[in-house]
Amino acid sequence: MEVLDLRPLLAPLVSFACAALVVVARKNVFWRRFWSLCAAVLKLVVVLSMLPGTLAGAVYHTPVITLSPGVSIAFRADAYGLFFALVTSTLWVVTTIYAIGYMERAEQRARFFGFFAVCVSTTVGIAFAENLLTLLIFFELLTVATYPLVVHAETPEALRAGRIYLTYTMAGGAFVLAGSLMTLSAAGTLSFAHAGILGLDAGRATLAVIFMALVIGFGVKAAIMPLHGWLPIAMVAPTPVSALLHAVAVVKAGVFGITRVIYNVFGADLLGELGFASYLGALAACTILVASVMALRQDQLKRRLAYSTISQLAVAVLAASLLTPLAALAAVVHLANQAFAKITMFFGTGAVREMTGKTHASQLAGIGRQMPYTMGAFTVAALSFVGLPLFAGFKTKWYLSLGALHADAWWFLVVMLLSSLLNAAYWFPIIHRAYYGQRVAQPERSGRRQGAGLDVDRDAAGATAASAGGKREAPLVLLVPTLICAAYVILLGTTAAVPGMPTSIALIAVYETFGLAGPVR
Amino acid sequence: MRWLGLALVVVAAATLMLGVADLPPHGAPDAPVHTHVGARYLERGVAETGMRNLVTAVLLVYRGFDTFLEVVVIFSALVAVVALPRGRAARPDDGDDRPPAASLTAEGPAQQLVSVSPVVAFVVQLLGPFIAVFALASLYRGHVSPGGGFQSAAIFGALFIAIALVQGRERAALLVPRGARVWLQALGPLSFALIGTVGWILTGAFLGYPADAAAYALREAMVVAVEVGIAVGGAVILAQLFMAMEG
Amino acid sequence: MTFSWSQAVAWLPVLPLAAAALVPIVAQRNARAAGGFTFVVTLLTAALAVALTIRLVAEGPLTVHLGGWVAPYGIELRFDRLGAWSAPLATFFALVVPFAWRYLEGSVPRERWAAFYALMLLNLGGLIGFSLTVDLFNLFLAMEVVSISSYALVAVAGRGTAAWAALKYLLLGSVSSLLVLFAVALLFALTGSLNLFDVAARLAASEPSPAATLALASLAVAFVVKAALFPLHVWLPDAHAIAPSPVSAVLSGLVVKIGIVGLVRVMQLAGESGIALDVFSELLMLLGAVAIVMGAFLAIFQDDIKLMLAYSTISNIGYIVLGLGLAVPFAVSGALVHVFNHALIKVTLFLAAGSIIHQTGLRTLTDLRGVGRTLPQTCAAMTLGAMAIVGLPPTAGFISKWYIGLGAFSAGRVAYGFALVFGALFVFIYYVRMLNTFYFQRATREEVVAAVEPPWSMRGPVIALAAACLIVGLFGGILLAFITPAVGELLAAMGS
Amino acid sequence: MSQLFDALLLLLLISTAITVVRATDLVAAVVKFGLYSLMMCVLWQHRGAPDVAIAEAAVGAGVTSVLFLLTVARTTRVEKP
Amino acid sequence: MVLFGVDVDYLAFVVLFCVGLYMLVRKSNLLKKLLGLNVMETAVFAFLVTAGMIEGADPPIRTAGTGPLFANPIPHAMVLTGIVVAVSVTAVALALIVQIHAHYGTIEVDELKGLP
Repeated sequence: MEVLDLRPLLAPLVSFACAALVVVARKNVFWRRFWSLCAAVLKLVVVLSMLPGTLAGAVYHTPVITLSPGVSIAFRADAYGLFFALVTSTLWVVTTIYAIGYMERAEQRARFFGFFAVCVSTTVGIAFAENLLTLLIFFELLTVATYPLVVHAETPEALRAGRIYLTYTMAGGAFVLAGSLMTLSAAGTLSFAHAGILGLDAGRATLAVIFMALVIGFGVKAAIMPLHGWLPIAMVAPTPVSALLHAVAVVKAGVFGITRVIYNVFGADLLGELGFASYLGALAACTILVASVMALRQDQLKRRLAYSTISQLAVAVLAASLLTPLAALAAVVHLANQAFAKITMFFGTGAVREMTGKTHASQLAGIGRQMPYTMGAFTVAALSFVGLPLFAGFKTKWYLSLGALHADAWWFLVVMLLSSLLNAAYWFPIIHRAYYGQRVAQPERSGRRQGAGLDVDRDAAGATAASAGGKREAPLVLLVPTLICAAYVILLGTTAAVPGMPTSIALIAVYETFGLAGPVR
Repeated sequence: MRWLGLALVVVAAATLMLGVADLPPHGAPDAPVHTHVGARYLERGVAETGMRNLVTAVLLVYRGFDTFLEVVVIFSALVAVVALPRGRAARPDDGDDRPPAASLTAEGPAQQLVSVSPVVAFVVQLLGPFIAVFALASLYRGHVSPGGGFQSAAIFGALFIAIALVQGRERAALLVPRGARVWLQALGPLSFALIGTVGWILTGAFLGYPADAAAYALREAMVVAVEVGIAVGGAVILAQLFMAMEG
Repeated sequence: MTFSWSQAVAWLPVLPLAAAALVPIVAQRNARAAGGFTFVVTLLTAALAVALTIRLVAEGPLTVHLGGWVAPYGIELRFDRLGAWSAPLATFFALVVPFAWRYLEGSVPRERWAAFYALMLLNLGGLIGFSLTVDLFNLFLAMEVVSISSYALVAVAGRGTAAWAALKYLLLGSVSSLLVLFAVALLFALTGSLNLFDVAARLAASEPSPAATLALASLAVAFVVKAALFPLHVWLPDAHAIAPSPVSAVLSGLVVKIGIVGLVRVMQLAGESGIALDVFSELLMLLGAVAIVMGAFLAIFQDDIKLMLAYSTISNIGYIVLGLGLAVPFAVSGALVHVFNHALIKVTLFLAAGSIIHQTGLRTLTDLRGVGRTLPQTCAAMTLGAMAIVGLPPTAGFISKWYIGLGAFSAGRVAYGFALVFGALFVFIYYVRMLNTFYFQRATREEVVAAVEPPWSMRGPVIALAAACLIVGLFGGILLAFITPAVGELLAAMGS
Repeated sequence: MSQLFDALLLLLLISTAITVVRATDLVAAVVKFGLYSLMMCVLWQHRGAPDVAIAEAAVGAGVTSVLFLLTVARTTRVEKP
Repeated sequence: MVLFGVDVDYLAFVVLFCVGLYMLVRKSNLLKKLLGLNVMETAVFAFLVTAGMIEGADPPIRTAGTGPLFANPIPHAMVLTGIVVAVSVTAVALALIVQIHAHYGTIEVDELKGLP
């Protein structure tokens, strides 16, 4: 049942307002932090407040501005949107806390936190977009808002990364724009519908062009393989930004967009008839494997994480392209599972770098003894990626496999298996080395926490004996978010059908999309 | 690039030929150009405007707004020329080796580009008053014979230039007092705006002239006001253009 | 005398033009007072234009037959939905003039202020007259008023380079004016009339002739030159970059649009007279698409921010021309809305750039590194303007891009649709460069570090305009709804 | 007779215009242009446009030529080939 | 009189127009360019006046003893206006040329192109 409600609009607006206040507060540390946190918490509250209604089957919607018939800016919180919003706003609270700790001594913090707030605001806007136009607007805003975060360091390297990032994502935005325009002229409307809005009468060629344009457009953000170039390069950004880009906002927005296109613009039936989805699936499968192999070859932790992200996102895309309910469920829950696990890893990596200055996998020998909690969380996330039962990742794999069997896509199981093996291959050595490895007498780099001043030249900093051996865990402000995320990974893996947990909303979303009878409430 | 220019000329010529080849031959009284608006003006113009010179009637009455824009155009030209800095003053590298700039007028240190023979000077001085009378006549009789506000402005302007050429610009400048210039140069647009408004009040149409016989004198007065505005304003502007260009 | 709103239409162009004649008189006493006087006049004109627009919406087009001579026997001014363009025109002038008050100090010698303000008013009056008149010869004269004042405004800041830029502008502009005059003469020789609609009706009644087609084609070429469409753009960059910033804003945002308004008039003529210009509109589309890309491409290599903005005008004119050439409802509406949007955005950008140049004395990106920190408000306005001109949602530029693109796709011109969408991307490259230097690089020049925000008479207009870029983006549907009936008429005539 | 006169005048006009093109001395060019304007004036008088003829004589031949000459005086007299 | 299928007067107008255009396009000297522009303008005026004439007609001044045929007054009014516009543009252009010469020391486009 549709309910007219302001909350879908309020959710993005709240943090926009807070972002403005963050910038206004600028010099005042307390108020800046206060408004940063406020933005995160208020939004989570708004999103959560919609949860009971959604579980009861309500769909909140807010029309804002009608531009011309069939084209409007409007918000609509259906189950899938709410699911995505819930994941992002939960993670955002955690990331904000982490960022406050991490960015303590960086420059231009007002700018950082301001755009940080805008960023997730736009992500929630994407989640609640009622139609392609609204989605596009927030998609572009997201691009713009993340740019200052990527180039935050203002080094030539960061600027170059920012340029590449923008080139990719703006091109993606242009594709989405073209696709939306073609959709509008073919369908006469842009509002998402469960059965899709396009029909076969638009002509196969036109539909193919639309599908390609939209998938390429969102695929850039989702980093599907030939379009992934920006992601590893954008790793120069501060760790909370990487976490935000790779786990919460940007890449997920891409996957979310693709699923919207598949299910709500084309519709599973139409796509099944056209058969375009299988090409996308094949592409995603290649991405999974190639990206995993690439990840194996990266020594720098953040780059390895980046390639792992590429491969994990492709899993969701692949699942979505199978067009069966169970696979769709896998795609949806994977959004959450991957997000929590990946963000745990980023937090861990960031904490390690903060404390010791180590950035490469090969340097991590013995770190597990030095930072047991951090590395524990890291391990949990890694196990989840490999897909061990009781961890979030297993859920995805399980639904995926079932869905693939439904779709008679046995080859998919092979891909999944290989992916698990590869995941194990690039995560386990790190963990092994962290716990059992012996510290090599290499010139140690000092972490920023021991370095003097703000701009520690990481390569030039001399070795400090202080870091040798002994426990030196990350400060609480970094550690707690990491542990919370790790806990979530386990929670997601163990408690499946508890109402209020993402999985149950995901179920509703899938039932809605496929027009099945409602789930057991 | 040079060939491009030549090609442009050839293409333009060919296109124009194609275009004009299609026009009705000129001079035939039954061509569409003569049977539509112009015919009406010729037929009823005298009665409607009280002017026998229909060109003046078109300029002032039927298409008065065009003429308003025309005086605005020439006013803009003056403002534009005034807005530009004086060339000599702005010259950054006025080296000594440069020969003194040539001048057209009689005095000044500069050499004269075109020497004015005493005979010409005498003729100008002799004819000056007559030319002025001619200009006035063309203004005053503009509605019954060739001439009118703008023609007389042109003649006045030309006369000013002639005087400046033979007698020096200082003498000529006395004809247009410095303090009055800003007022006089604005006369064209202002008289139009003013009379247009008067017409609006009287007839309900901007730039309208009362048509009834009773208001004959009033209409005459309005026409003369506009004509004088155009003539004086135009002449002053032409004179100032000359002076500004002269340096 | 009874007051009627349609008679007030006549005052719309007359007010600024007559007031222009008074400016030197006012300035005789005090050059500053001339600025105030000009501002009041622009404000009055804007108020009148807005009042007329309200009447227009309430009761339909307002027509005035000057001197009471009904067309085709006299000159007719029409305040219809296209003529309502004069309302934003006057409003933009009312924002640019106060900006100029302080800007002129230091960039234009005091004795030339009077001329500057007079030329601004002449320009405004000419632009308004141009957009209102439906008499072809009157159109030519209004265009000349605009042109002459524009040539002079380019050169007003004084150096010889400015004069050379102005002369280039003048030579091409005069050729285009001459083409217009020639076309008008040709149409007059064919029909004996000068009123646009009367001419069209008489052409429709007579046999189709190559002469009429030639006339329309030369009109179109002339207006394309005025609009600076790509291969004929050569006069624009120098003229717009060298002129003082308030002038650049007016030239780039408003004056080039006479080419567009002229093209719309040509479309009206062609539509009403039944002369098919298919080949021509194909050419327009092609050139428009090329202009989008080339304008943006050329802009990338500019270091001078004003030169960069000037090239972006070429690119944006491409959008508009492409939209007009597509001749489908959405595209034409989008193009006409973009006439307004581009004016808004370009005025914002040039004024913001002007503020930066005025406050720092520097004008190249290389020198302006880090200026975002010392001039945060101005640079924020510039950023908003940059986002708008790239067409990022939800800013003003997006609306027009959206509708032109929609028109392209719905007309089946997928290639042009893509050219439009990706041309915009090209545009983005140079604005990113600009934002990078403003915000993400450290200042290298003392002037930048020492700069302070400009006085409020400059800052106010810039901020108001930047806010408008965003507001128009959100409520652009209103503009579209406003212009759609006019587009419907235009296209209905062309379809018949 | 009238037609012959017309044709002759047109030929003269064209040839004067061409001499304007060919003149390298700018003063000569301007003077020739003035001549051209005056001939145009005669043509218009002949075509029943005395008003235009007066204006052209005063403005086209008079004022314009003088302005041109003034400019020549302040710039350069010789056109470089 | 008709030549090559074109009215001779119009033919002459086209020739004059093209002579002016030639001067404008091919001459490097700015003054020459401007003269060319003026020639083009007069050509258009000549065209207008010619289009407005009627064989054997009187000037459009309806005094006693004239008529019955009169030339069309509208083109005359247009040309009159046009002449003023032409002289205005010329004046502005000349003022600019003086400026250019003062700054660059030349008024040849070929030389100006190479200068900053």
